[in-house]
Amino acid sequence: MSQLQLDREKISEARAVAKRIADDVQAYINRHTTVTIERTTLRLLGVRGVNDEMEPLPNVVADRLHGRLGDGLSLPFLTAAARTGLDAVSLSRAVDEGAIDLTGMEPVEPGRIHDTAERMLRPQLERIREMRRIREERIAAEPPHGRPLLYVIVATGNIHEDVLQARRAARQGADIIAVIRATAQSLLDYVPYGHTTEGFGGTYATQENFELMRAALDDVGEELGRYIRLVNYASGLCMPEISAMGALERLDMMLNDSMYGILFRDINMYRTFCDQHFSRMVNAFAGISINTGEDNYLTTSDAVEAADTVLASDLINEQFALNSGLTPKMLCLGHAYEIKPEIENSFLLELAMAALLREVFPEHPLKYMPPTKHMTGDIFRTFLVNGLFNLVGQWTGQGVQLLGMLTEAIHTPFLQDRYLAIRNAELVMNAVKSIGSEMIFRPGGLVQTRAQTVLDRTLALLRRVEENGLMDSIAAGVFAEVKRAKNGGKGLSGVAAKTDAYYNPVLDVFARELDAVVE
Amino acid sequence: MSQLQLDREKISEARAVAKRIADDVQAYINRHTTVTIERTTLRLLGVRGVNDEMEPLPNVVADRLHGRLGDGLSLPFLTAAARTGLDAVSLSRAVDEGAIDLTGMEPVEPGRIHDTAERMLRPQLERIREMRRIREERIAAEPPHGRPLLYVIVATGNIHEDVLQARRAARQGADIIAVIRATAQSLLDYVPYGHTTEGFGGTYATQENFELMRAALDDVGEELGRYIRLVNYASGLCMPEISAMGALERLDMMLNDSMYGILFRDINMYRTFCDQHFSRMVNAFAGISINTGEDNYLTTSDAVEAADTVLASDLINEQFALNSGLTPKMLCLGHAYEIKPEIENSFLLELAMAALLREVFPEHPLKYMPPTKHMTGDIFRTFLVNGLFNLVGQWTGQGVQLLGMLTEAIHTPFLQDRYLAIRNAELVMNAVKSIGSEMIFRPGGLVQTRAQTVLDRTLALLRRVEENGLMDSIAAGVFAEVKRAKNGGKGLSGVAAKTDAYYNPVLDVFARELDAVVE
Amino acid sequence: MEIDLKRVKPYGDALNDGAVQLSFTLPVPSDERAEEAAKQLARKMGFRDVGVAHRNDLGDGFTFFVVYGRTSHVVNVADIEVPKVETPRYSYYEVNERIEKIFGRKLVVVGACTGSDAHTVGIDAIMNMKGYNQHYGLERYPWVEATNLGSQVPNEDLLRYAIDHEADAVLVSQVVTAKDSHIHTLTEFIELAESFGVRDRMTLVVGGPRINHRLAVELGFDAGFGPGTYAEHVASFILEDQRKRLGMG
Amino acid sequence: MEIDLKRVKPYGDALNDGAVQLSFTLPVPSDERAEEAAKQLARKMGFRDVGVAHRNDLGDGFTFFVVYGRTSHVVNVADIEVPKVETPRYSYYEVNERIEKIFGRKLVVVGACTGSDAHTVGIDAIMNMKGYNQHYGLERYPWVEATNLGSQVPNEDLLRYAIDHEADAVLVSQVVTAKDSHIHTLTEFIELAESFGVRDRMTLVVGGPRINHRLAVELGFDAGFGPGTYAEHVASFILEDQRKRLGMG
Ligand code: B12
Ligand code: B12
Ligand SMILES: Cc1ncc(COP(=O)(O)O)c(C=O)c1O
Ligand SMILES: Cc1ncc(COP(=O)(O)O)c(C=O)c1O
Repeated sequence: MSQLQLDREKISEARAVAKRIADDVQAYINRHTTVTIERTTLRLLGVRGVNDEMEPLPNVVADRLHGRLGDGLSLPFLTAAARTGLDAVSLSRAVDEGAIDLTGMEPVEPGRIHDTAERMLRPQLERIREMRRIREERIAAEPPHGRPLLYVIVATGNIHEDVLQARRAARQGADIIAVIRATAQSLLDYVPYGHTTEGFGGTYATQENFELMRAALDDVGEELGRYIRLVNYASGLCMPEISAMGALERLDMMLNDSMYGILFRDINMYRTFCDQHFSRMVNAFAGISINTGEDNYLTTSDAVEAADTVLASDLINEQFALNSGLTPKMLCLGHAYEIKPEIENSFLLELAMAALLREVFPEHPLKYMPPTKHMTGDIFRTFLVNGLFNLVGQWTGQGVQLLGMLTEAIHTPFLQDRYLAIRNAELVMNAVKSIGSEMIFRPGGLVQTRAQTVLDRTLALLRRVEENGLMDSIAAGVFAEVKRAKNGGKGLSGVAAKTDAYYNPVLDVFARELDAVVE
Repeated sequence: MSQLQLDREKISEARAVAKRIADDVQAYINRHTTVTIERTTLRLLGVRGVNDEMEPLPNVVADRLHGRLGDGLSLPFLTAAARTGLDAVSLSRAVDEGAIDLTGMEPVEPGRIHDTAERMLRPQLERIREMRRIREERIAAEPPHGRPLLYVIVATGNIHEDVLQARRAARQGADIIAVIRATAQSLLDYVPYGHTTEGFGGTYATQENFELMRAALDDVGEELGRYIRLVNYASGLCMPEISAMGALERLDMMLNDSMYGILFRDINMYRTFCDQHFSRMVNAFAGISINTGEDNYLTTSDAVEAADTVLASDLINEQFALNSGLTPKMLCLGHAYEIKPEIENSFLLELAMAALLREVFPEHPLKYMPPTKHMTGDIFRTFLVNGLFNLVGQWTGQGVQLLGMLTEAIHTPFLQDRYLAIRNAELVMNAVKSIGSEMIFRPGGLVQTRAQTVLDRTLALLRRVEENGLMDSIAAGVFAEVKRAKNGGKGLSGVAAKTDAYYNPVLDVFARELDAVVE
Repeated sequence: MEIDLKRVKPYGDALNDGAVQLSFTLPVPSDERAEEAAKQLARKMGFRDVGVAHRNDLGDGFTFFVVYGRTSHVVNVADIEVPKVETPRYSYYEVNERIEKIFGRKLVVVGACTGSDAHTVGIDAIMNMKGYNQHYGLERYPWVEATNLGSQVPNEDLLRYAIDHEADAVLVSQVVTAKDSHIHTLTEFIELAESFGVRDRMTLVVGGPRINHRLAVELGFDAGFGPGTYAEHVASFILEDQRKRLGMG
Repeated sequence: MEIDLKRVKPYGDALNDGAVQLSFTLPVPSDERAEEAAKQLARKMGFRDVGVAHRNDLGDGFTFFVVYGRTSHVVNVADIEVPKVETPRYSYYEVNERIEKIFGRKLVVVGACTGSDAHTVGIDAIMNMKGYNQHYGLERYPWVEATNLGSQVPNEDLLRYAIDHEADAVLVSQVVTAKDSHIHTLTEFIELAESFGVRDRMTLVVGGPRINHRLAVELGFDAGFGPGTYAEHVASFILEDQRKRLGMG
């Protein structure tokens, strides 16, 4: 295509700077672990369920090993398992009941620890591999879509109602269903358990809810002869745990960003950087694609002015993802149609940005978010602007089109809102189907110039970020105009420097099987 | 631009064929007159008003001269005027009351007839010239629009309500207001009189209604600092009379087609061809632009299949118009966005057609009609497709955009429907403002190929029409898949071959002042 | 999810939430008072939780509103009886086969768009050769003799033609419904058909975008067809109706 | 055109035609019965001339309708009293000038988006330097000492901060309104303010896309501001309110 006449050198240079920015942080990541990373490891060892107080057993075990995070929780846990011969759940229950004290176990020789680890991991890892196989098979069997995948959300708060909504959305034409999480789940330092029926603003992400929704979508997908993709949020204080749950229940995609939690949920940055790495390795292992959250920047910053922050962040997110063994094809990097529609040539500016991302990330599916910020209660205007957004999505070959709702500024979507959104996308994308290959941007014109300018500004921005370091740049408010102190935010107490004794059998697996940075 | 890589030779050839087709009919036109042409002449001589039975005085006079149409009605009328010294209205009243018998007057010498004609014509012609001057002045003073003019209709049936609706539409952003006529007015062989408050499906076109609406639009236009254009229908059995009324009351634009009445109102073709010529000369004299009705073909024919009939008819309409002294800048040739939106690449096909018309008619404003036929009661879908239509309008630089209503398939527009339509157009056209100059159609691509194919088929079609003659082609159902017999339809009795004695002082003026075919 | 068909409410995103979207214009200037007026109006209609999602100044003292609310009304769907065209729907081939078998002669069908209505596309879709959406029209049926008289045909002309040609069925199309013009035209048609004494013999069918079977029957027609009708639907009805009338097959 | 403000009706294309557009979903399969149900429902709401303009199958036994009808309800606009913020609207310059003249010291204003609500853009638009749509935010006002505590701030924290810093006014933003969460948060805020004894001293202001002055006053605030608010509107109100409270100027 190279429609935009971009300077390839600048793209390579920007990518190289982004890599150095990420690698700088990666050094920190490599030396630290977090409480949720360790809980994830426990989950992959087979710990699941809750105690009588509804506390998740991974949390129970972690709490009992408080203070020893830097060693990793696996060694004491596996030692006890080897000594008692108990399975992961029984052992955790025994710990919960106080019958076993993990801190007081006699060590066993490393060989037995490794064998125990392998034995305990196997069922989970096998299940994840099987899930990956099924997904790949079904997706391979699909006819090509010829347009972005249509992504809609359900958000009733009640998983049973969500299931109904999701099935209907699939029947109406959705390719991807995301279940929005309950507000503030991201700030919980545990993952709730069970089928949940009360959530404000969304539905709790629990492994049990995942399972129910997966089954429902497989069901309706079979009926429709399409594979319906399921999405949730590996985001917040439990990024890797949710990835692991998703891996086990065959989620296909995770909202999973290296910086979103820092910027938008005020989660500590050390914590987030460590968590994102581990969670992305889980995703890589499970074949789960990720969606990043740069679109959010444009809700607090101006989309014309801050376009460079989006591209810069996408490039940084990409590098962190590659460090975790994800491949470009699994990266739905985020951006959005958020320029005020009343601005002259706003459509062309959006087109330039979407085409720019397409060219900078040629293999990546890209996740394209709809207009939200400038939408009002004027449902007709919103519906129309969503049509323009869908047009740009098709034109520039976006991978995932998150459909805008005509009631954006009013309420979370009604059944009919979602239906109308899907019809809008189908109609527009089909009507302009081949426009991407039919149109050539005028050399030196507005579209090319805008794209080139954004690229130039991105490169300059990345250089500034490199100079100051990513963490200090975030502290200075470079992204989304939000400033976060390095030691501020939630969850810092859950971070520990790895000791020399640190041991994590899952990391060993990742080191073996993934093309990731594992130290 | 020559974006479409069209073969200029083919365009010239098509135009040449169309000219021969029109000239063939023109020979007939030149030898005939019609009752409404003569009534128009009387109106321009000053006849106006109605008798006690609400019969328009031009009709009264014409009826009294029944059987003498071929001589023209001017000579007996002017003879009586010269003899009695009465003004046009008084004379007509005297004729109505039977006080004067036009058929029994002593002839007067030609010189006096000409002087009388000149004297009687002067006030009307002066007024028309003055109206033209005002229009040109106001339009020259306008800042450029940078987008198609936004055209909306009002259709309450009550002129006073229409005036309110029109003012509101202007305030909301409309550039052009058309007052839809009452259903079946086109089949009346007279023009009603006075301010009318009851019309089914629209409001009667009367000179008095024109005057009221003109004043209202001048008023609101002044308030807004814009010139609001007023449109009506010089169409049906009284084409030239309505043109004359419009000329006197400063209408700016007329629906005025050389074949619409034949095809869609089953008016006799001889009658229509004669009438359109005279009415267009009046328009040319008054500086009134015309809108042709090819869009209608796509309501009965398929828009993909019958695209050539639209372009062919536009070319024929153009030649008839040139024969009447209209200039290309006054020709808003019709076409429409009527391809079923669900057809793959329907948008690109529409774009190709609109761009084709733009290139074939580079100076002509073009009148672009919205999707109607495939619109349903799904107001959201219609609103969206109207957005695509507006996008193509801006992209291809259409002159006049007739705004689609989201309630197209439901009812004649509500106040809010019109408002939403204007907002839609403004938003889309501004958001894609420069797209026309930013995009290049891929050489050999779908858009170019489609445009070239339509052009080829048009040329072939025109050649067939030339071979069979236009009248026989219409009889065979070439346009709109409607067949009309040469001697069928309404109004044939109102046509007469001009005798050697035929005299028409208005034709003399046109011969002097217009670059038209006048014989 | 259990739906009580006796008490059905609109569904927004939960059963019985009653959610409805409205839009309308009030002839009052756009301000907070207008917004309150819009809410009060919605409440009078029986809405709770009324929210004005959007208000826009249309100028000249008019204001446009987009409103969402939850209705307190329920509708008893269980007890709704909608008259339907009960005959089976045959295909093009079946129709012809059955006519041949049952009647052994062509059925004569005459149609038009009547009164002042000039919309021909609908009746053409049913009657003309070409048909509609790849469904042949009646003219193409070897066992139907179909005549389409076009549009703006006076009721009387249509009926006289039908009588002169011994039609089995008359098809009437009505598209324009403003000021109930279709009701007037159709009522007059039935009155005329009765006074001509053909009401009991001929199958009288009406169709159009705002026509449904219930309305047609109320007006005295044998059947009514709305949007999405194809020739075979009408032909199926006619042949079955004639079969019953003539006590055949 | 004479509008009777005591009996106002929606306007479609003629005065008092009562025309309204509706859309809603019924949990019944898409057929003629569903269409009749939609009509009956609209009639229960008081609509006449109900037309189902469009019906669409949403699958799973749900049907979406677009309906037009004419309401028989009227609303008495003449008698509607909407409480409005009565203070004049000063410009940025006027605000500063008046504060200087009247109080001779900076007014202290503290703001936050409270409770579980994480939307900062609204309160930022009012408070931050940059402001909104080329209207400076309060931080830029030389005669205002403005502190924006951000989002998801508990009511208690906000009030304690305000008390500790002797604030003249507290600004609360609420954007999320689902399940009436704003009502709960705002009610709690006022109760706390009373229990802390600052209700009568401080000017308490709430804003957000679904907030209006009437609601704010009902909940016990001094003023409420909705969409399209700029810093100077709020500042004007605060300074006038404080002037009255302190019996000044
Ligand atoms: C095309 C069209 C025209 C064309 C008609 C060309 C022609 N030769 O038919 C033209 C441009 C001439 C025209 C003119 C007018 N039109 Co017109 N027109 C339309 C339009 C865009 C499409 C109608 C159509 O062709 N539909 C496609 C056909 C296939 O669908 P259908 O008619 O529903 O038919 C199907 C079924 O209903 C059924 N069916 C129909 N008839 C029958 C009969 C039988 C026996 C059976 C069994 C089935 C059957 O089967 C068909 C196939 O499934 C509609 C808007 C719309 N999108 O619906 C407005 C519309 C119908 N027109 C309208 C109006 C008001 C007019 C005018 C009066 C406007 C004016 N003031 O000038 C004029 C005058 C016409 C007159 N005197 O009647 C209004 C009617 C409003 C109302 N409900 O009363 C509409 C809805 C537009 C609007 N929103 O204002 N129109
Ligand atoms: C941007 C945005 C976000 C961003 C917020 C980023 C940020 N830092 O603020 C992100 C992406 C993080 C987000 C998240 C969520 N959001 Co949100 N979001 C929006 C969005 C698109 C725009 C809001 C906005 O910024 N408007 C622009 C500002 C300038 O306008 P404003 O707030 O109205 O402010 C003006 C006035 O109201 C007034 N004002 C406001 N506050 C105050 C205070 C005072 C004192 C005064 C005087 C005036 C005043 O002045 C301002 C300037 O004129 C809206 C949809 C929309 N288009 O409105 C949804 C929306 C508000 N969000 C919504 C929801 C549900 C959520 C989530 C709960 C979704 C989820 N399940 O994950 C989350 C969680 C947030 C939480 N816990 O609260 C819903 C709320 C539905 C409802 N009515 O209850 C909306 C309407 C979207 C929708 N249709 O679902 N969101
Ligand atoms: C990457 C990412 N994570 C999470 C979220 C929202 O999740 P929550 O509110 O559950 O933190 C978003 C929303 O836009 C996101 O982009
Ligand atoms: C050229 C032309 N004349 C007239 C009309 C309609 O006018 P009437 O119904 O009054 O004949 C149209 C409508 O599309 C038209 O295109």
